[in-house]
Amino acid sequence: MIEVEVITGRTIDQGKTVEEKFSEEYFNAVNYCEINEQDFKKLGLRDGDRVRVKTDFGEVVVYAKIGDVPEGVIFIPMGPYANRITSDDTDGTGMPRFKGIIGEIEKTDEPVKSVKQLLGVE
Amino acid sequence: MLWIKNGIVVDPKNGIDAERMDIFVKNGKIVNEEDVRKEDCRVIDANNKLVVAGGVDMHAHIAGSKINVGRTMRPEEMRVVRQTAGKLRASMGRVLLTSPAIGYEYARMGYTTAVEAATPPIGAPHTHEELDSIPVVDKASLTVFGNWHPVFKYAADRDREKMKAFIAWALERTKGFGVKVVNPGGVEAWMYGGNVRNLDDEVPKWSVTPREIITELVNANEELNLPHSVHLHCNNLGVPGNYQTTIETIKLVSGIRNDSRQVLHVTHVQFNAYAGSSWRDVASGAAEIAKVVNSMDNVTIDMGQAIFGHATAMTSDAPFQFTLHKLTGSRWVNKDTEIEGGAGIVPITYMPKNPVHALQWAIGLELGLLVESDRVVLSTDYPNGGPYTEYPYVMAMLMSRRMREKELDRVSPYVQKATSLPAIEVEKTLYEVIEMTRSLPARVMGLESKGHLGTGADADIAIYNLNPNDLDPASQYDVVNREFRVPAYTIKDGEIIVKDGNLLKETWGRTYWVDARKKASVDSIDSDLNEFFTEYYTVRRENYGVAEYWMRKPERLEVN
Amino acid sequence: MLILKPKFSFDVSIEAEITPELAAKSPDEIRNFRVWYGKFEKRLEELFEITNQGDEKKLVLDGDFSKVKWVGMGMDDGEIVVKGNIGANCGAFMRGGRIIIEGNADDWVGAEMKGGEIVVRGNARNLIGCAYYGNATGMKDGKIVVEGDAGNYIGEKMAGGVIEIKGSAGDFIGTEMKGGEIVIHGDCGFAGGDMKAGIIRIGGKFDLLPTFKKTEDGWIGDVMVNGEGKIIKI
Amino acid sequence: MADAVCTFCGNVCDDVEFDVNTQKGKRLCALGLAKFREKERIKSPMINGKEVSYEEAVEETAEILVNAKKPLLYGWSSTVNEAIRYGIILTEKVGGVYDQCSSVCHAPGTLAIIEEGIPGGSLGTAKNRADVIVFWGCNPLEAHPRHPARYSAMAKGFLIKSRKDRKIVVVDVRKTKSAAMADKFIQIKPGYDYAIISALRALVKGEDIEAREVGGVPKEVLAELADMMKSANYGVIFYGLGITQSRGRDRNVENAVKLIQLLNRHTRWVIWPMRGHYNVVGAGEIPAWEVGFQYAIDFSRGYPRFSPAEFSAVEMLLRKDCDAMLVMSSDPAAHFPWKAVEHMKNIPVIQIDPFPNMTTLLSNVVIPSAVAGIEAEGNVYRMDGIVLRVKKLVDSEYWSDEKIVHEILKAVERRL
Repeated sequence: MIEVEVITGRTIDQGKTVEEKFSEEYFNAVNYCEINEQDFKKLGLRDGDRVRVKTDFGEVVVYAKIGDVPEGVIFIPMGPYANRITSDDTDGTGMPRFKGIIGEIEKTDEPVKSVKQLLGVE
Repeated sequence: MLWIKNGIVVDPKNGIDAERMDIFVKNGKIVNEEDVRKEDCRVIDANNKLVVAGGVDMHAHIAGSKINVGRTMRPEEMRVVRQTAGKLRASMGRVLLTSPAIGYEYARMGYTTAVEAATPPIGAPHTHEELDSIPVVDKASLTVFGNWHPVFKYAADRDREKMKAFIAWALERTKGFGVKVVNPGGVEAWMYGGNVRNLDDEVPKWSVTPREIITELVNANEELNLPHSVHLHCNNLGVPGNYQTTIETIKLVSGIRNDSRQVLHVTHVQFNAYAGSSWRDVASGAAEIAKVVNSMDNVTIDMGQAIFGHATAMTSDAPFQFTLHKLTGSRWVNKDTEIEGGAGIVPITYMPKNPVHALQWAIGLELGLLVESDRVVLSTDYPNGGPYTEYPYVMAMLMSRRMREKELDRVSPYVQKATSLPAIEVEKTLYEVIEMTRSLPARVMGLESKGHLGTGADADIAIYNLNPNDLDPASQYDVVNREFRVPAYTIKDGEIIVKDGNLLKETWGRTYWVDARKKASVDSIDSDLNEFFTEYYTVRRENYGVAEYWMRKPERLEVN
Repeated sequence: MLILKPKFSFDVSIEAEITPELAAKSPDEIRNFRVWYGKFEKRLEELFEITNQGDEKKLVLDGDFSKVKWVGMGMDDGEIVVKGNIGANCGAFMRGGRIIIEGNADDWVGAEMKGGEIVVRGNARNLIGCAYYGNATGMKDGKIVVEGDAGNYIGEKMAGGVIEIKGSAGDFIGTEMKGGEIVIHGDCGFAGGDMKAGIIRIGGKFDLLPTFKKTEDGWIGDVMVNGEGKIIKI
Repeated sequence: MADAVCTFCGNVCDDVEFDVNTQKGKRLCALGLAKFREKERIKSPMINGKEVSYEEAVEETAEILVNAKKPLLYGWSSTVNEAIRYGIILTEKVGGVYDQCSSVCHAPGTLAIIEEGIPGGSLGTAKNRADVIVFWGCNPLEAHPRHPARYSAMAKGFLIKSRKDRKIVVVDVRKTKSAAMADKFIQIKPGYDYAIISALRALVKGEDIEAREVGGVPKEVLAELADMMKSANYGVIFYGLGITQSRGRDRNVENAVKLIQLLNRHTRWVIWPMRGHYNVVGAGEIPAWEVGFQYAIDFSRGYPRFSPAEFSAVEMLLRKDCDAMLVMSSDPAAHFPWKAVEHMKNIPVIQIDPFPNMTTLLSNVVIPSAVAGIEAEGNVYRMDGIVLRVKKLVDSEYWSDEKIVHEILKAVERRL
């Protein structure tokens, strides 16, 4: 388990599939997190492994990937997986905090839920 | 059909001064008595009431990106509730108003036509959508030309034919009514952080000067014989000493003639009528300007009266707005626009005890009083000088020296030495004030069916609880100031919209635009346009502009 | 004194600009006092059980008022005691008197307050004593005490008075402050951005902006506005 | 190949072509191509999962909105101006709350405009004049792929004749794809945009700063950036969600605006947000002229009021402060924080959208619509406020958003 700062954002694949929420492509575009190579190793991860990301606001299981992010930072594409753990507090601005949420990640054997499972309708 | 009975009519265009007469309305037009069946008419008892044409506001910022970002920037302006939602829309705003409120408030004052004074060409689709959301009044918008690169090019080349073609093309694309020019050359200089300071300053990277831009545009405008003349916001706006630039600019058109109207309209002259060399010794240059305007018969102006209280400065004069931002430290919006020019917005409050603000207030009135009534239009350059809803105040001030003296007591004594206002004895007559708010602005704009009550005019009529034969505006200024705010009736296209100051219904007016393509060879600039768009624009030529079918009620005026 | 209890749990928020003045009104006026339940205008008695105990200028709000907004707005004197939580804009534009909130307070407590006192025994959220959007000045006078923690944007554009947070506070404390004093006993984030004057006292950790200069007892700034505001460690 | 105007992102590229038959396009980026491609549609209007006629769905919607105490009408950024205008009037009539996608996107920029204004320019000014462009907290290559080529980094124009005439700076917390096109990439610590901008302001003003580094950036690097900004002829900051969705939000933008105000005392600079959806600007402009505010607008008392802390969609849902919700062309169930989504399960939800998405799964009434820019036309606002007309390329059985909302408005008026 390591402490991380979570940021979320757009990716080209998320954008390409955003009007096809129930497609395999969308699922693959939003269900992972990018982790710094050092952190990836620290967590003993290998390609295709899954991690549980936990913040004050919730937790979610996603696939782990090495990405070009600083140590201690993970990136999750915007979408339903990211929003399980983003801050719902708008601090009075109306805008929830989608970037810079403190949390922790650890390796897990649990499966990644489908978007419908995530919503609790399946 | 309407029969407006026994009203006291003031109709300067037709030389009618407080005559008791009946007015007949059919199919939205004013008609002769024999054209209606009286028994089918709805009778409006106008006995001892003043009957005039609906007011025409020929210069106000009522639609488009400027006022809208003004609203966005100033929620404190938008919190004033004028009317809650019901059969009609909620109507909001202190000085900046929502679109429904703009239409409602004009109608509530007896005004029936309003012209948006500055549309950035590429912003025309926005302006027209917003105009389409303003109820009741008829509308038009003036397209801004003075810092547009093709205009620089054709002015520099002295290519009159191409300039005419460009104007015709641009008016059609923007569904514009006329040629607006704002600080010609100065806004382009602002793209490099500068401005132009006199008529012969060269525009950066273009071998052309403000003098040439204005002259070429006026000549092109006259050769096209557009309904409206060039509508000019002079260089050096808001700068002490600028009255000389204004005078020099006005004189540029001596010798150019048009039989039916002026060849140059200089707008919100108050902001361009400062003598002195700094804000410390600033004084009024209004008297000198008035002398020049009165000596010419081909130039008209509007006042740009400042009203004490809240206002929002918004113009296409982007460098001036930055100066204002530095001066006041207030919020500042700037918008540089493609290769067309720019704009800026800064909140402002005119305070009676502030010497400069009091001076601005006084200069507006000096202009209104000293310039002949057939060449000065009443305006506040809404919302730059303040709300148009204060026009009745300005009307009353023009008609009453006593009221002015009372007002002078509460403003900064600076105006006593820096202006001639305290000494001005002129008291405009009711007839003259009606001219300045009705027939003159309609004539200046070239809107023949507006601003009068002759046969064939649009049935846009205001009826006020004032009997001209019984009224001494010089002493009864409070009555004037009160009653012009609350018409007994506002009639638009023959429909009663307002009764006793209450809005009865929401209707939708026309948007006039001018089609001058028959007067020019638009084909001659085809390859130039293709080049402009390919090289410098971020939209395709095919997607630029407004199609008539997007508009709610377009009215094309073709120039033949 | 007037005691109000919600008659049922509210689906959506209520807007009730009630002040201690209400207690001095006739029973009829009190029952018929207009409040808003969503878009429906209601009489006070339709939503609340009303108990009248004499005409002392005091309101006791007994129960969950977390969805009731604008309580104590613009009040001049008297007292309001909220037994539980209170909704947004409580004590906004207040000029005098006292509000005691025994539970938590929502956003905009004491916004643009000009006098009086507000005590929050629990936590308060964001925008305490701030200026509403577009307005130039926040709290001008009076005192707000939060015994628990508080959120972001405290005392923005404040010109006078005191805000005291006994716990920790969030980010952006005293931004564009022009006067008055903010005391944070615990931690907070950025403090004093573009402050011109006033004092921010901080007991715990905070994020110092690079536009402040070190002085003997703290920092002075914000240099961007030639400010003479002080951040002092307590 | 039909001339088209792309309705994906805020670029609103108006030079694209698409062949509906072969599903091939020209000059479309990956996002644009995906936008135009045929995909799964909502087949029919539905009430509680049962297929109904448009008319029935419209009546049911009107019934829900009229009876609700505080309906929330949210979305609006992916439809045309004509539909938005009806949407505003509809919200006013039903005494509801209007909010749009900005409130989870660029609305902090609107709050910054309220505080300080915005010294800005159209995309054409960047193309024609900008010799320095800073992308701050945005990633155009993934979010607005053609932006660099059409409008900014690589665009040529009046004063800029090649990429060499211009310097590109990328400021971000991670090395995004866009960082690769920069002459200078500055990596900052998440959450420190505000402090870094304050430091830049001080350096531009000529004030020394005591800190040796700010937000993970050494003072020398900041000084170099400040110099570069001051010596530009015409600079542009394009900012993105990296600023608006992270710590500081509106304060970050406000501080950046103050930096630009200051820079204009030395040379010319403008700042502009990289707006996301193709008409998210319109979703704010139209309410601004109709009712005075851009988003988070409550009409429950018969007139509009603006308060993001109270009336933004996320706050309304978190506080369980709405008892019905209409979603126009948006997917809050996928894009809102989870706790906000949960309240959507408790209240009647009406969805208007061409495509099934996660919100469909929570909706009681589903009204499929024609795709604007392909099956329906109308005006939209590009990210810089310039209006373009999106086109209808093919006929469709689906009602347009404009028609749907207009019919709902009429059905509501019949009930009032």
